[in-house]
Amino acid sequence: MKRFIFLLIVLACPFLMFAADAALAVPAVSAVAVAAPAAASNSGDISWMLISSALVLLMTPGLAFFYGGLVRRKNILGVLMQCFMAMAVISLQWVLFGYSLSFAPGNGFIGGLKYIGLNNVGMEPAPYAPNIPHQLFMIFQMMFAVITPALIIGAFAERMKFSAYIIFSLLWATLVYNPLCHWVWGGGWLQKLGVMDFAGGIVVHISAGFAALVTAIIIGKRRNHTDSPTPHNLPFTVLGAGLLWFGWFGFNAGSSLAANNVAISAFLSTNIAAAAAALTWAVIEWINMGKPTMLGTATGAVAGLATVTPASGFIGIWGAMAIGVSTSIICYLAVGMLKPKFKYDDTLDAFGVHGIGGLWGTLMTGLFASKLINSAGSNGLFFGNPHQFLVQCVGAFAAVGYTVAVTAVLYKLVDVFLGVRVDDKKEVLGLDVSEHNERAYTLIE
Amino acid sequence: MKRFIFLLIVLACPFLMFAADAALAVPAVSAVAVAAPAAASNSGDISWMLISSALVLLMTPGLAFFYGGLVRRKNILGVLMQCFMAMAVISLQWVLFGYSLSFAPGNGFIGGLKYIGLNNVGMEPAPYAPNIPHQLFMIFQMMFAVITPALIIGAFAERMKFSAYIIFSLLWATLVYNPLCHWVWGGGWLQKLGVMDFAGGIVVHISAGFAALVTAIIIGKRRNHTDSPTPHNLPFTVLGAGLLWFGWFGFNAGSSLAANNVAISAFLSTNIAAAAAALTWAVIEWINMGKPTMLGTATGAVAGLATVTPASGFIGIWGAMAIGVSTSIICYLAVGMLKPKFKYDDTLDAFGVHGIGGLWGTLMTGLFASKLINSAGSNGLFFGNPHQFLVQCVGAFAAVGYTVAVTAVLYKLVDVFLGVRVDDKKEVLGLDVSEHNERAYTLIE
Amino acid sequence: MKRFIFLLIVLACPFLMFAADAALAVPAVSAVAVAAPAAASNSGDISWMLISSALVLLMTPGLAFFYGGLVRRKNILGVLMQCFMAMAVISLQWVLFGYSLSFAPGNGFIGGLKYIGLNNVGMEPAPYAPNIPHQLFMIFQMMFAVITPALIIGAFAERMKFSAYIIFSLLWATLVYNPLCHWVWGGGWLQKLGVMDFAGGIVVHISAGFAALVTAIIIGKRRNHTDSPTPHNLPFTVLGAGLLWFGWFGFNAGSSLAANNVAISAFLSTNIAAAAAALTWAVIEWINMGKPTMLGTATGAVAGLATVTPASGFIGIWGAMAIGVSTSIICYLAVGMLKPKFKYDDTLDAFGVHGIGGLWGTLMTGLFASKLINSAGSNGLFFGNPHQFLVQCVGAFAAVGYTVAVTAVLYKLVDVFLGVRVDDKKEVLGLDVSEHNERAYTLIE
Amino acid sequence: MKMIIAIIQPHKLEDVKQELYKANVNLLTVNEVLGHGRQKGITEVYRGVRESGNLLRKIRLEICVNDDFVDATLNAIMTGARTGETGDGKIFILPMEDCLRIRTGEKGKVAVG
Amino acid sequence: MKMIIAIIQPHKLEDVKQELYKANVNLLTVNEVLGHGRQKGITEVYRGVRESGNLLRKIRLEICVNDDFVDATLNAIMTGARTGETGDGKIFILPMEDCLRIRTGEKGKVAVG
Amino acid sequence: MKMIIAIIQPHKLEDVKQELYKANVNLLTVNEVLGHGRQKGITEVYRGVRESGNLLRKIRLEICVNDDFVDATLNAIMTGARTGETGDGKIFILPMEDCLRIRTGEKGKVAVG
Ligand SMILES: Nc1ncnc2c1ncn2[C@@H]1O[C@H](COP(=O)(O)OP(=O)(O)O)[C@@H](O)[C@H]1O
Ligand SMILES: Nc1ncnc2c1ncn2[C@@H]1O[C@H](COP(=O)(O)OP(=O)(O)O)[C@@H](O)[C@H]1O
Ligand SMILES: Nc1ncnc2c1ncn2[C@@H]1O[C@H](COP(=O)(O)OP(=O)(O)O)[C@@H](O)[C@H]1O
Repeated sequence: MKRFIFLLIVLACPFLMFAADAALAVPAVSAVAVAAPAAASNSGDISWMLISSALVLLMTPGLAFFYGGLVRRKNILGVLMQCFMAMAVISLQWVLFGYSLSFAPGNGFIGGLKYIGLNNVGMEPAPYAPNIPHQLFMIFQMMFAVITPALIIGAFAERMKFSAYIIFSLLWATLVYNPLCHWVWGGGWLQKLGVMDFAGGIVVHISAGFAALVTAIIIGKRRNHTDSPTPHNLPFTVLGAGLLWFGWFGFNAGSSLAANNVAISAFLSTNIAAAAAALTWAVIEWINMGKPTMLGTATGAVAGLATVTPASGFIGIWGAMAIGVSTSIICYLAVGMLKPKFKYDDTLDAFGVHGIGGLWGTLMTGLFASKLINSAGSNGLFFGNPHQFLVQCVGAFAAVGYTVAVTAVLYKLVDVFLGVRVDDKKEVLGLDVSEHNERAYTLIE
Repeated sequence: MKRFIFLLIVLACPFLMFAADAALAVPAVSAVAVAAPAAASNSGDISWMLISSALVLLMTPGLAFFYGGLVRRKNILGVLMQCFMAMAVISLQWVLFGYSLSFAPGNGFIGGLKYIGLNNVGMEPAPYAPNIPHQLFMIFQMMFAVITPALIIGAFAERMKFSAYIIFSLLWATLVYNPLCHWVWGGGWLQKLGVMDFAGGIVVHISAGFAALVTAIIIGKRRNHTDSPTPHNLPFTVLGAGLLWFGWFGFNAGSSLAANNVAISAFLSTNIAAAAAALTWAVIEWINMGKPTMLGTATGAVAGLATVTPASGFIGIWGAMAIGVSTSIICYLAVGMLKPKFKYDDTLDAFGVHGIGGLWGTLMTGLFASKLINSAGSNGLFFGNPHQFLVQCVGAFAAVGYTVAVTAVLYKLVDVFLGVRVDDKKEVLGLDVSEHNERAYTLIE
Repeated sequence: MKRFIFLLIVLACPFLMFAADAALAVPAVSAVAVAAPAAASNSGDISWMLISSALVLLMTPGLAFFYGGLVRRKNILGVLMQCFMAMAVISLQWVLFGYSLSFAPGNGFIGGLKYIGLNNVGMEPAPYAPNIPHQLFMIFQMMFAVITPALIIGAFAERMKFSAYIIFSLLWATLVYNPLCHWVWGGGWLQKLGVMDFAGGIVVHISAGFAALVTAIIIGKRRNHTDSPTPHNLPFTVLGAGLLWFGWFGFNAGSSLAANNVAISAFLSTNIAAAAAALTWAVIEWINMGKPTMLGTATGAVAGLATVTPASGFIGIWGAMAIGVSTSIICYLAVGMLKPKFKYDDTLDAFGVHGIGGLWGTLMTGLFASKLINSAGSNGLFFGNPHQFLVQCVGAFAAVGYTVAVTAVLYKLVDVFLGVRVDDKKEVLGLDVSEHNERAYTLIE
Repeated sequence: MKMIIAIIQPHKLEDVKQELYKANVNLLTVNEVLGHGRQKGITEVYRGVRESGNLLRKIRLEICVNDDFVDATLNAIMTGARTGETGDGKIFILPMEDCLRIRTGEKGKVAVG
Repeated sequence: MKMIIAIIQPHKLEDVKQELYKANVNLLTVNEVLGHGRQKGITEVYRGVRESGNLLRKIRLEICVNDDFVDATLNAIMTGARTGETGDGKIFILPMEDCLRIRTGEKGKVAVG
Repeated sequence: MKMIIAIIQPHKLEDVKQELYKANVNLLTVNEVLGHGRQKGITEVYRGVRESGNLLRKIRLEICVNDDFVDATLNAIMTGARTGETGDGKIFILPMEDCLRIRTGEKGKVAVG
């Protein structure tokens, strides 16, 4: 019987969609056709932006493994599932209305509805990147929207209800990510103020990182989390770090939105910062704990990548090195001192790495940015423009404040309606079995 | 002694090859040199097609892990080995004669011998893509030829003899894949009929999927397969799904054979369909089994990717969503109802996902295709052209019929000469040890 | 207290760096700005070189897994850590002085200091590739510098001290890699002699492979290495092989430094040689040991990729096949006969695969190279130019001699100051715990 | 009270479990072990190096029963695990002095079942 | 001398270890097992196929003690492992005849501790 | 009949097996365990958090022998496993009542070997 209903849905579905298609898509499509000349865009830029989009998409599975290797064996599928769901749910949210809220002409705070359902988003030159078609710009940005909520997962891993996660991340994407994206990149007030955020220090890392802090605090500690906090599969974490490093070239160098000199410069900064941060973290551990660890090195690399993100297209190699070295010191302190001191349980250090890193990187952009590297940017304090540093501070802390407030409200809202945390028994059993009916590995065969 | 013979071969080999080289390659090469001006091709398109080719190559290891995680621990190397052998054997088959049979001028049914050993395949503009060199077109197509037989592996996993697998897939590539490729893309009768298959719904997914059904039925059920059908390493399956999603951008957006608007549109459709299908599968499980699973979500994503393949360059976002949603419903039913009902043991649902998905996608292309998206295509039924839907039906079912018949004959042939199935003892022991003398993991150390 | 010092460093660090910045970077940067017109470079070539650089970067994590799966469970993090450290340390070494020593104008033996700290390396056309910006050429070359020392890891895996590894690889990069790179690609004496090395047969594989031989011999055998030499996680090795194959397209086809016909030709040679070598290795095992193994097939693929590297942009498909087939025979003999005969313990066959493969490939380039494929190259012996074969011999053996001598000296040097080998207890315990305070996997939970 | 330890072929676990349930023996503990017995080991080959891995993967069952259940348990295992070829495994019977159910604190016979 | 074998819930291992240390029982051997008991198994679902995995993950402790330590050990395990719900597990007590310390060659009572 | 259970260092397994074969003891069952003994645990560090993993990886051997083989077996294990440092492990000897060979149904002494 139930299956009959399915079959009906099957048959109904394409037709229903077609109704929508007829109603909505055709005008959009014709807009495409009309705008199609687009002689402006060249195949080199398109090629680079297509592969960059694919690289950023790959970062979400990369993150899934980076995180998944660190949790206990009984929770890895829970983490992988949350990351994959971000790929599914946010991709659709973005196409349906997220892109419009972020980038359609609107007020200083939020975008309008002009691009809803990708209406008016065709192959004409993109408003924010006339050298590529609008739809390609939208695709590239979609991958950013996907990974940002996935970053937060690290904070509440091993104890969040899956249903609550979906609703929470949908709301969060709409009410935190989309507005912030509009503020900084979509014509909003921070952009007008002159805030520089090359590839998402504010939009991606501050927002996700501080949301992580808030949720980690409110959801509370894991039960028994002293039992065996040892990562169940560190090679997976290293694999994830490798894929993240690889994908981050699309993230940062792709953010120049063209295969040009700024992309090259961003690519270089990215690699230098990652390398310097990885090495620094290892050295700190060596000094402090007697031996450098693989997990520390991988964490350092990711912290360096996150921190250089807002600065990557604006800085030279010395700025990149300074960012790389300092970020590992800062993040190491955050992970090793802040967390124990304030006793929140940020399972996988989403705040310590992305929140702190994003904040630090955004501020450092205000120090090291140089118009010699990117004439479209501004000079930072070290290049004689203290004003930019101020602007960066305003941008960063406005984002922090907004994120913290709205995330807390959203969390509480979801908690009232659904309950955010799984009950004790499910937590003890592990999310793989209790939330997904599955086991990651067989024990005997 | 034996080693002496090796040494002789070593010394002989380059010289023998050189004979061939002198006899065959030089003319081919000179053709290259002559055609070398090729001012037509631009570096942007070349760049995109090179990386797309690499992306599609990566899909085969991706598939290996997608499949490999699902089998029992004692059989994973068997699966990985079959996938890797497709990379080795079919790459060579393609270069030696497969490409010629598929794309050289011939009759409606099969290509000629003009391109044998890549004769006449140089840097001149490709006949089917004048904007890129012929050799690049051939390379891109090679990666499709590689992954298609690898898809079938899912059907007979855990019980096929390795020697039989090699012979079978070589024959199958030559007698099923190459002709179908010619029919649809190489100037054959289906292409003349006007069948639309953007990136391989018929050529890749219907052919592999229905071959899977046939082999699963003939080879029979696994022994003891109720013992522990639980996937031995689901994270590997998720890793595979992630790599497939990533690589599929090369598969679909690369199939526009240029870094242009159609590529962008195909990229977008691909991502939307994958997202919609992943979400839909999870929702169905949620309704039907109480909880959404990671395996279901990954399966849904792959089903969505497979299904949107033939349509990807012809449809708008609403078509992509309709395809994504409906494919998960259809494939879920195929996997959950058809298989138990007809009691064949399609180990990893190669038919349920690729066969059904490819068929569904090919038909849906006949509904949702629009000239507004791709002026080189035709309109589908929903855009006022019912004829195209008919054509798609003819194409799909002709491919189904041909594949089923020839695959069955080939299977029987191989069975007579080599025996396709391993004996009971080997199956119980697992293919890793019994066919490859190896173990995937150590148990103690 | 200690933490206070950290905080001070934190604050000091950007400022110190800025001093450097002011002193060094600004001129470099202004050089960039001045040279910025660079109308010569086009977005298609830039796009291809950016993604190629990213692909080559991915090869190091790929190698980490290729190697990591082969060691015992207690040593995998040791291997992963060494590979990641190559990414961190050599990236910085390259930017600070490695690139200058390799490519700045100098004498026949070593480059000068003109490019130190990337001074004078801006967006002007690259001296060795005028179609792309200088910095992009430098980035692409950086990834080669990173992976080369990482290749050596295979030789001394499971027993080298981590501190010694870092110092050794830093010295080795500076005193072996940088000079060799200068000899062959940076205007040194071998380049002047006319040696052909398309993507690093001499520079990468001979250097790393023979360094591997030397270190394996001097460091001595593993203790208890007969206990369970079985690879602890073969799927990881296969994953690594898959990522290497994928990344190698960037390595070889990227080495044409443009998205052009030579890149296409190199891409094709790469795939053919990998396929032929994988198949050949499997066939040899089948004949010799009764069954083909997954490890053998993966090893063959990597050997084929390594061997075709120097020839990839100069040869046609028959040359690629000859190289693929012969390399597996040669390397199989090296791994299976040479190693047992001379009783060195090259843990993961870094010499047998890369040393022998690189040597063989460099010689074969002197046979199969053809100006019809790449007019910038020379003809090989089989195309009527025996002189080229001689030149290749000189180049290869000069590199072997230099590498062997300098590597041995460096090893001894490090041994005197730090001790290269871990003590018995640490070796027994495994490097993960004894050198990095970590375990790769949990046993119970 | 006895502790019965059985080493069986991995693929016979399902059959053994079915037989035990038929015999009303529902409580058991299982793990994976490596065994060296009369059965010929498997040869593995890694890069040309032959290795006769003489340890084979087996399943170890631990079943504690009261004395009146011993025979039924042994029969069930024999029926389920037997293929008639070397490698079928062994059953070891150990004396057991006492048993406690953690949840209730029950001791002795009643705790076993 | 006795060998005490306890099957407990995985997440209670830490508590049990703490209780044992308090009772001055410091030597033990642990591994992971699958158990079938009264506790309801977990249902797993793979591509729509329901599978009632009736084997649950448990931890098995093996503790060898001299006779005067038996009660303290049992109490410690009971205290640490008990939640009061099915699945808490069992303790089995087996007689042991002798014990050897490999390092010193000591035998008997002195070797156990 | 005895069941001999030995806990040894992982890297001594090969030596122990060789000694056992020399002593004509060919049948054994092995698995991996974690042990807490006198040996100092290993400190692991994850993101700055020190964790004294007091459980060390060990190998557990289970060897069932007839009474006349007990001494030879113990000697073989002692010879093969001894390094003289803490952590070398222990051997426990348990009484065994009976043994069955599944393949043949043989019982008692003859089934053990
Ligand atoms: N005396 C013993 N002590 C410990 N384990 C044993 C003993 N005899 C057999 N086993 C275990 O039983 C398994 C099967 O034994 P094997 O001799 O191969 O079977 P069969 O008795 O059917 O020929 C072995 O692999 C080993 O794990
Ligand atoms: N008779 C027995 N023989 C072997 N193992 C047993 C036996 N009884 C219980 N166990 C083990 O103890 C575990 C817990 O038993 P269970 O009956 O679920 O708990 P409880 O007794 O608290 O209800 C089981 O999963 C099984 O591993
Ligand atoms: N009384 C015991 N009960 C259970 N296991 C024990 C006992 N004593 C020792 N073991 C096991 O033996 C291993 C080695 O013991 P340890 O005390 O470290 O060695 P040594 O006796 O050589 O100093 C331990 O890790 C533990 O697994």
